[in-house]
Amino acid sequence: MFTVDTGSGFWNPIIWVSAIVIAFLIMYILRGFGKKEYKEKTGQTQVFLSGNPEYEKEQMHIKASNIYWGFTETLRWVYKVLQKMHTGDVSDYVLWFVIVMAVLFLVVGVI
Amino acid sequence: MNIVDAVLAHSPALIVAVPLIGAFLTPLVSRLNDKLRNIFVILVLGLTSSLVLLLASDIFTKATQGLPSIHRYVFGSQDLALPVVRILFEVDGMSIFMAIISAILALMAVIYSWAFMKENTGLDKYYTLILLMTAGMLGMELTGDMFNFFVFLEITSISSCALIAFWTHKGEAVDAAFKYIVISAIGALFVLFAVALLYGQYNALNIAVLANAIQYTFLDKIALVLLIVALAMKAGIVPMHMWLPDAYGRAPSSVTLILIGATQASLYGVFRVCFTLYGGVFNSLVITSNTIGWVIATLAIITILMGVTMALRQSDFKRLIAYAAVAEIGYMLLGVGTRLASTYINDYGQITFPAYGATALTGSIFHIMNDALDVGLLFLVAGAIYYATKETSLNRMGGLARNMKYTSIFFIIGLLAVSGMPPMNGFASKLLIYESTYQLNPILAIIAILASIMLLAVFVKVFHSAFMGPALPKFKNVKEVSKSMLIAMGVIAAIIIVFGLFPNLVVENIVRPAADALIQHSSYITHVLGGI
Amino acid sequence: MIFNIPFIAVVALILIGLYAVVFKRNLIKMVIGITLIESGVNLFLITLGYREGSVAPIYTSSPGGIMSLPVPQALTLTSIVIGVAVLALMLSLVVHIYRHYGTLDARKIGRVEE
Amino acid sequence: MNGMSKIVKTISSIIFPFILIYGLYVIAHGHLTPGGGFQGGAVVTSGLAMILVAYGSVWTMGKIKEKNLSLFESLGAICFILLAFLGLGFGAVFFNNFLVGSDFLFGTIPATGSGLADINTGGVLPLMNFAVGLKVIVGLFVIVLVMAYASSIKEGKQ
Repeated sequence: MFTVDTGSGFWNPIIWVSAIVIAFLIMYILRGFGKKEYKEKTGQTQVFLSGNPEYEKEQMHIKASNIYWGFTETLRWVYKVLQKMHTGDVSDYVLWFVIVMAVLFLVVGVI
Repeated sequence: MNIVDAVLAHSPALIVAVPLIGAFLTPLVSRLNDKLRNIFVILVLGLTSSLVLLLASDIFTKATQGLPSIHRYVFGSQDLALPVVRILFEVDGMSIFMAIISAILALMAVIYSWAFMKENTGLDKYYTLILLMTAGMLGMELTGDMFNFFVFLEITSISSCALIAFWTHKGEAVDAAFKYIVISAIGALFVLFAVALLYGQYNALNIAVLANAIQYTFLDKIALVLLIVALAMKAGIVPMHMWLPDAYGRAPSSVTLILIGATQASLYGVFRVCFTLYGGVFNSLVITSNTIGWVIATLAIITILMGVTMALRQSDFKRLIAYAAVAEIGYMLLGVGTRLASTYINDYGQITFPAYGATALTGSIFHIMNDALDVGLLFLVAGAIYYATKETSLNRMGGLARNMKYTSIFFIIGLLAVSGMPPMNGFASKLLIYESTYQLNPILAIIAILASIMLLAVFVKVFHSAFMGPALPKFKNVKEVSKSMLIAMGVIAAIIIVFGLFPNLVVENIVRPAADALIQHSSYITHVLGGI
Repeated sequence: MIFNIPFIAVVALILIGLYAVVFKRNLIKMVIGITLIESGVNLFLITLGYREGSVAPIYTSSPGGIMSLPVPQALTLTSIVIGVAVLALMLSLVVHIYRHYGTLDARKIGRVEE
Repeated sequence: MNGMSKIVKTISSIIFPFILIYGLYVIAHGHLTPGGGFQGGAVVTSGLAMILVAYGSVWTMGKIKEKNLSLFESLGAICFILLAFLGLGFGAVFFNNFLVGSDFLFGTIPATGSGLADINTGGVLPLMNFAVGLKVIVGLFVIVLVMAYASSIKEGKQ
């Protein structure tokens, strides 16, 4: 009922879920050890940014465009090509259709 | 008991006829009362869904027991003589599998739009178009006739185009609709051209008759290319995918949910062409089958990579999900390519079909359903956020989980499912695809897995920027969305979790019969031709 | 040879239509291109059903002799009906686009930052 | 779009009944001669479009409510599907031609061989032609009317 046979392996969500539950239990126990020393309204709960003053809440939020900046910056040449492809022009969409059709005609015709 | 049998016997026709008559009754009901109209539309689609489920239960029970399960419905004749020249519906496991998806998506979209579209005018036309589109999708999936397929394809694309442009005050939406109608008109016309080529040679329009007679002549090759490319364009395969982010991203979210169904109905067309119409050809000509298989697998890998890399850069919420949807379509196509490329001639000169080919097809069919649910749920969440904040750009969002806790829970479920994290349903189907593709070529499988990880990264970014973070002052008054939207999202999320926890139940009872129906193309043919 | 001329016309119509859709900037011209493709396909269907010296396929009071096949004509008719719907939809969208953007140049509308 | 000169208005008023009759003839004889609901409906709509051009879209819009037109369009489609459903009820199959052989409306079976056409044949086909004709007349006219009206608003603004 639970196990999917994939031909060369299997997948059973129940084993996975029980593993996750056990991991969470261990985590919870570990958390309990630290909880004893936690005291509210002391220096423990203040934000510490390497000694710098804390920013406004709104400025702290990382905007979507800034996430994975390094990745997109490294692959800038890829994105340049891709951006050139996506012109937002209907004629180009149809042109791609014609190109793929021509390539497939060649492939199917040669065989 | 008798009436159930009668309904079952006529259900292929009723499944299409009920939304059709509902579509034309909607303007009349709309004159009475708006609330009554909403209830009426939900009832019509509920009736359609229950008819689909009734037919599906019959087909899948028979198929798992090894009985002949294909339903054939001939229009307009009491005796079943000469079914070949008549218009007929032929429903096998694959058709009804797709019909389940379309019907459920349409029902959820209508429930969702009760609150989502409340502030718009002209809603009678909106609901009429939704019902027409549902009828078109279901007709595409149930029909056994190539020309009918074209007609329903056009019905679907015309009504969905009008729905994309429903917010006519937005110039972008109208522009996206224009792109969509140009693409669909050209695609459908080339499908019609291919149908005419086949008709000119074999003097038949029936899929089963054509599949029986097909010789793979020069004209058949042209028809094959035209059908595959045109339907692939309508399904959003790279490099013909560019209309898809425009259309998905700018339509109302409830419409996007049904658009997923329309796209997948075109993908169903690719499946039908590859495995039923040209099934006999591909089963006997190994080199042709392998070449087409490798072409499709390459397109699929490009689709996955392109979808994922473009999704990473997007800042518009719905456009990002649309690129993720492009990537998901690649996974479905990968299974098809693997199945076609896996046939080989063994040492004794016989054509063999390795078991992993069938597994790949099973995985990709399972993934069709999972993709519809996962991506659909994400689109509904995006629509809910738009409804609550009137904001589409991720750059201006933040901290929404504080105000919209149910929506963010649904988003987490959709996120995990769409990126193939265990124990969600997306993982089960992707695992089937990975393992079988690995046996064809390890590189394909590795690229697919890496792309899936990137998909997770993409959605983690979305989750962080939209839901996490400090509460922004401009979203102080944002409230949780209305009940009808929560119901629609909740039902889809519940289905995702159930499918994730009991994958084998789904695979054995629904997916494998559908895959078998595609693989055993001879039973599809004999069911029509046997009657003569 | 003379019977191949319609097929040549079909291919020519489809290619001209594709040319118009791909290389013309004006949206109206693109719509015209699509209708050209549609007429090409319709012509192909009609040509398939043509038999030399045949009469209309109506049994009552028919003069006798061979009849042309009615199925391609029915297909063409359906295709024309669908074509009218698509054409009307496209033109109304063009009207809307013109209102929003004030231009019909395909390269000046619908650009997104990404 | 304003109306045209008085000559055009008069001539189109005179010609309009003939176009109407011809279109209705094509619809009514759809099961006997080439033509049918769509073709006849298109002929009638061309007549209506002529009136529209002659008298101007604003005048026409004042005469006819768009809402009523869409009502008639739905009615045509509903009639068509109801006939198909009646086939399910009276015969056994969806779209069944249940009127043939019943000697009722359009029910006679035509004599074989060549001869004059009998209008009283065809079963549900003529009825379906009427339904399609109604839908096509109204639907096409709505398209033409709305487009003309929309462009006239544009002109008025400028």
